[in-house]
Amino acid sequence: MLIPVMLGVTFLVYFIISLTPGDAAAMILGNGATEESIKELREEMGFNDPTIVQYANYMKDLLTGDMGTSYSTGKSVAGEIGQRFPNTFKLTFSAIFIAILISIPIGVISATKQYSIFDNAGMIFALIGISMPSFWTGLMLIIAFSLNLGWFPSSGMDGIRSLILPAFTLAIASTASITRTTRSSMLEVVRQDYINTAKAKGVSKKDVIRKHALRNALIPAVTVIGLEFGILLGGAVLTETVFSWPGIGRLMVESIQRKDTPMVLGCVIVFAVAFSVVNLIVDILYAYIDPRIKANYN
Amino acid sequence: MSQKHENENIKGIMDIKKRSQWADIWHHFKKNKAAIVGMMLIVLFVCLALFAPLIGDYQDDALKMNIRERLQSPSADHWFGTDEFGRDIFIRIVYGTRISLFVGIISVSIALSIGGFLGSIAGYYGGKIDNAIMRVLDVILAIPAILLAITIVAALGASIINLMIAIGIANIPGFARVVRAAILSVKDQEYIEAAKAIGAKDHTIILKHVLPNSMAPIIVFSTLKVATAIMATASLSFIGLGVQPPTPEWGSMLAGGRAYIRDYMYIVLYPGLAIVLSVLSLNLIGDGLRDALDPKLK
Amino acid sequence: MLKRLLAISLILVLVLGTLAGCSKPAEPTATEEKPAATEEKAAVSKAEEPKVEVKDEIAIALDSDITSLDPQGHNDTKSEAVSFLLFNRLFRLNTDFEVVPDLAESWEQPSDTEWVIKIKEGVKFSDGTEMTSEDVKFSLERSQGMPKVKHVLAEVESIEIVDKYTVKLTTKSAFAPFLYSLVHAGASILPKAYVESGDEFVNPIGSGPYTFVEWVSGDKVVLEKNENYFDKENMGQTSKITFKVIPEGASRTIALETGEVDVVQALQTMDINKIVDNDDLTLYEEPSTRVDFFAMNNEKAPFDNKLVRQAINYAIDKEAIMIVAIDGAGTAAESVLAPSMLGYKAADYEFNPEKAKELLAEAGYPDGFDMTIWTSGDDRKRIAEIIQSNLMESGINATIEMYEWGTFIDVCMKGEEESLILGWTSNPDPDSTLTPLYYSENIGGMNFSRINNEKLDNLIVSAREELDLNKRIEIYNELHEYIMDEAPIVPLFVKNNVVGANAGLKGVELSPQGLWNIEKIHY
Amino acid sequence: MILNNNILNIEDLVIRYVTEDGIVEAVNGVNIKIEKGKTLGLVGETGAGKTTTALSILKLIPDPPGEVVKGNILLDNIDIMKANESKMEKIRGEVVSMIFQDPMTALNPVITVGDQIAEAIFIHQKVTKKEANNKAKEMLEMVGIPGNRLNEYPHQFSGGMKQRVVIAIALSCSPKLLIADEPTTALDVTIQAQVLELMRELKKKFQMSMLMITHDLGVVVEVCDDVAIMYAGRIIEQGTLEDIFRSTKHPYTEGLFNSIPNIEDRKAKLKPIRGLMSDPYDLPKGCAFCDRCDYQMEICKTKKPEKVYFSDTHFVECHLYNENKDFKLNNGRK
Repeated sequence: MLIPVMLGVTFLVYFIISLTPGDAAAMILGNGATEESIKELREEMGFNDPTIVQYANYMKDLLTGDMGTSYSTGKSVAGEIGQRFPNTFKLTFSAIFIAILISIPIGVISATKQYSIFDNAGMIFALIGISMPSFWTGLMLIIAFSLNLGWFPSSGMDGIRSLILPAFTLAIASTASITRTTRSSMLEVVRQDYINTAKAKGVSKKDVIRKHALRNALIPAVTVIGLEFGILLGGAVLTETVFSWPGIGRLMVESIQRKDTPMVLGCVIVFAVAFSVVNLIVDILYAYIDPRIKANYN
Repeated sequence: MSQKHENENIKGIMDIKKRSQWADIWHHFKKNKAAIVGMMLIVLFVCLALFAPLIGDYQDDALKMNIRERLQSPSADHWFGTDEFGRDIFIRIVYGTRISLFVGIISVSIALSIGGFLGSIAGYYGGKIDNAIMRVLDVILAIPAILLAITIVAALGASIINLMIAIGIANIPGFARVVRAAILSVKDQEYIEAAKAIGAKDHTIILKHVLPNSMAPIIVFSTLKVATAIMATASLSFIGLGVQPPTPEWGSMLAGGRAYIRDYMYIVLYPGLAIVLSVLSLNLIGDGLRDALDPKLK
Repeated sequence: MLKRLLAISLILVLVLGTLAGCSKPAEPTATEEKPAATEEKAAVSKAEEPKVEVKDEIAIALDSDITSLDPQGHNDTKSEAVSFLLFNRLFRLNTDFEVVPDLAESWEQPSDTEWVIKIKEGVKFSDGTEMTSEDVKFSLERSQGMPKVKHVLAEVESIEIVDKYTVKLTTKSAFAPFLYSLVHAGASILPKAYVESGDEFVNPIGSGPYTFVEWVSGDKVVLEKNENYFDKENMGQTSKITFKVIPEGASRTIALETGEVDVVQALQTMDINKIVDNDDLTLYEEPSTRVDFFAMNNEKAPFDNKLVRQAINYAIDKEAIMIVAIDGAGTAAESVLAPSMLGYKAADYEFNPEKAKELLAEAGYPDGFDMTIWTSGDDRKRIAEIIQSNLMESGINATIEMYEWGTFIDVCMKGEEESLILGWTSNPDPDSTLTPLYYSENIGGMNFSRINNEKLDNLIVSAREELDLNKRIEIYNELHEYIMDEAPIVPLFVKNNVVGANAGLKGVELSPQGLWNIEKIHY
Repeated sequence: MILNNNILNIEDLVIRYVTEDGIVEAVNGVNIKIEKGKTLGLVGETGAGKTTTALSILKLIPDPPGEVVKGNILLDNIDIMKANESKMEKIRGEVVSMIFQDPMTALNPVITVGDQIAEAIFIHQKVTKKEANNKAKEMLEMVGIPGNRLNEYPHQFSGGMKQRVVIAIALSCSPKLLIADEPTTALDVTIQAQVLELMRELKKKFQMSMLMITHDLGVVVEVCDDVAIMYAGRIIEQGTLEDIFRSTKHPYTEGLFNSIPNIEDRKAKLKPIRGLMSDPYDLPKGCAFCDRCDYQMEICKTKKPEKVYFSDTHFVECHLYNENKDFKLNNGRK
């Protein structure tokens, strides 16, 4: 199912980007280029063909891993993105890891101790967490932990210490929404009959939650984590700008300021591919957790 | 009981039933204190937006610079202090409310009208049309919303109109899915069969029968989406792709104040709080509505 | 239950506010309530003797990434710093901006337009090959073809090889400041074999005091000491130099305070007192020859009309810009060049919005017009916003468009812009600014205002060719008055160079252009 | 406390649920005794408090809404009221275990059937995982399911099969008392008969006593020794099968019998009990059944009826027999 979606994504993005005004050939040649050399390049690069044909050529190259060359640096787009993508990968995965690490326990505990102080606090934290824009949270964390306490560097990327603040900034929003989902799905599961059956078997309170309730509650949580990863990628663009984190999020914003359309195109496609791959992994994980789904697969 | 007396009785019951439907929802909503807090906050923001001219003149207070009063921390005459150009931050936040709410509501209505239209067709007719529309929407969904908005703005150029279009388009799939789901759940009810039986035309069925009954999830979804639209407006403006200076907007105020966060933290604190509170209030109302409209989702 | 919900949410917001709030220091002037962290650190280091272990590598913070490793592929001060470390030129400027020989062994001037220069023997490139006049001829001719630096040697007619180590340069006409043009990074001497190898400067080979290690785009440039550098006295003092890109002004200062970097080349002016108050750091502040200006595209209406340009000169509040942009660390610019330049004569417009409106009405734009301002970088965005607000007072509606540094130069050279904000650093000779910026032939190059004025051209050329110093000064005075009347640009301010560095560092020198002789910096 | 051979002894149990809309008095003063090896049928309409009573035996009443006001429960001479959670965990599954009504949702969908059975064994009997699995296999075969289906998941079983698995789980540690909460209601008739037959065999095999909760008198006849009729949270009549079927005393019990179609007498008109269960939020002062009772008397409205004993096994709570113990019911005709 992934391939047609990817095709659709590349076409959609290519079409949107092609609306960008400005003459690509003139951009590449830089200044001082004569009129003829610009016309010549237009022909050679096929800029005069209709968008569809240009898209076809682009896709042909894309399959061989060549995303064209950047207008501003002249380097290959794929090379530039290849150098920067691991940084975004590191950031987003540590963010989702933190989010899961915090939200699942809080969701479970606040569901099992419903209407307690902990539950209320958990829910308020979740509500506020969702409403906090990642870039503002980043600035606040910089003020608190970098400027005043000096624990973490406020920007750049060298070593683990510089990863902590950006990863937490990105993680807060996702933590909030995963907590809410986990809590509501736990509440749903705890009322099911098989929980009573387990209790009637003499299973301890802790095991009922851990072995019986949690596995069932995780199923909807996993889907949310998949969707949340998409929002995380979006958030990465902003967090990378705040922390000057050299990922493809920041590269994309800079490329827009550079009117470097092939780079913007490359970044968006890589983001979309990453998001779809994660969703695929989530679906597989889904089948692994829920045997009913696995049944109709094989 | 005489015949006349009897149908009065029935009519009475019918009235009670209809009035009570909305009264019941309001009664339920009122009991949810958090939602009331949200309602009060949003009313405050709307008042600020409407009566902004009474609070401060747009030209003189929000835009005009006076360098002498630069970077003053919150004081009696400048409640939130002044920014790097000496402009009153409180008044700029008040006018920022106008932009945020305006863009939020317009972009959601774009997404609702287009998305809703697609969703209702897909839901109502099903089959090949449904499949085709859903596949196209999957493609849009494969790109994280913020990134899609950034790409569109990068292509069309940064202005308030393009911002609204971008955020609107990014939310179309969401609305299409909600409307489609609502219609699917309502479509096979008997009263739709009955309407078809007496030869009602499709669009009347959709408008008169199907849509009113699927209002609940649409209202809830729209409220939550206005919240995310406000967040998106701020995010795009933060990276310079949204509202352009000198128009006061929360996101761009954060971007401008970034360099000063070390000594003049309030420049960044208050616009951020404005974003959080507006988004939080809409989330609270959204949750409250969802609980009131379909209680089983407790 | 929900009453508790409300109470807790209030506490949470308060905690968040106070957590951030308590970090709010008092007024910048009051020093007693300084942020706790730095205070303890300062106190601790004061107690024991500030022993700084001898670090054999230094990190320099840049505000934006270099654009190219090819000395002839860029024309900005950040990339120039790297080029000066990787390559040599025939001559170079010392910290007082006097021309001193670099590769040149000896030179004579047989006639007004001829220069014979002999280079030192045995100068080795980092790949071991020896530098000959072949390389010199190749490099200088290449620079004439490179768009961004073609103005540097535009006056050179021909370059001939006399013998293995001597070249003869002939200029089109008498050119008093000729040696000054040879100090430009664009005139760096490159190994001919390497350039023709087509590596396109991915792993550049040069003769300079440092060799190239790595360039992680958007993050850092790493250079290593060149052990067998030909000029023993000016050897590299530190084994490794890393240029780190930290776009955020506040972050650069913090990186310096936390020791992440050792030198901040472009210190954010608002953090000046932070460096002064901190005993571990030293502030270096020198007047510079850098003029920041607001240029209008004189080819595009309405800026082709002199009255409009003069109106805009009156409309802009330079004092406000000085305060916001550089926190007062500099002097107001009253002409196209810095006051310290030869033949300087002030002829400025005072801030008078009323007069601006009158001139605009006179010029046929009673209710103003729309225009765009292009610039790059956060500092200049603030300047643009002030100009936007000033212009709004006089009825002109300006919108701002932000560009990334590299693209900004490209699009401005193409003349697509209506107006732009830029800075230009020049060496002491006025011609090194006037020719590239205001000479008509350089339209499409550095002449961003695209002014094409015959009288101005003659003044520039005659001044350049006038060998008698006093006469040259008179011509320049007349030129200053004329150009300010034509008002192709609005000079804004002359910023002081402000560099923050670790107190333990020695050999930190500032030239009128900023951090200089970086190879000399060491612990 | 006489040396009773009662496996279960509930005295004067009162349970209520405190909800936002008010207090529901689910159980108000229930007394139940079950002798070892015997099966007691607990009959009553839905909402009479049957399930609440059963859950209280295992102390599984969810405490935020539910509240055991008073009464004490003796299960195999263990005082449930005073037992703490860890003690209860040992009892549940070992001494007493429960079968729930809807087999479709009674099994955990994501864990194999074998594991769900083995889990109980593993908890209560100090055995290794392997032995627990073998025992689980045996249990499966005992309830008539092929042992090799041990590692399949619940969704691969039909309703009847699932109920057999539930029974296998409940009996895996051969409990002394089995509580079955309407075990066959969700099954269609043919499967119902098989399951009841299975339960009767296992009861004999394990010498186990059972509390069968149902609203179906047919099931009572098949399986139970004694019957207790429950209405609005109280036991209004209890006795042996003989007592209840032959000499029905309480009008409500008579009403129950009248609402069963009689195979022999096709033409007989059904005579359902008129009206609805009284609102649990505000139970009437007097007898809860009074406004639906054909034999309604003044006293019924004001005073709660006392227990009238006809034999040491048969009693009824109804004012009809206060003075004249051998009053005869005649299908609602006074």
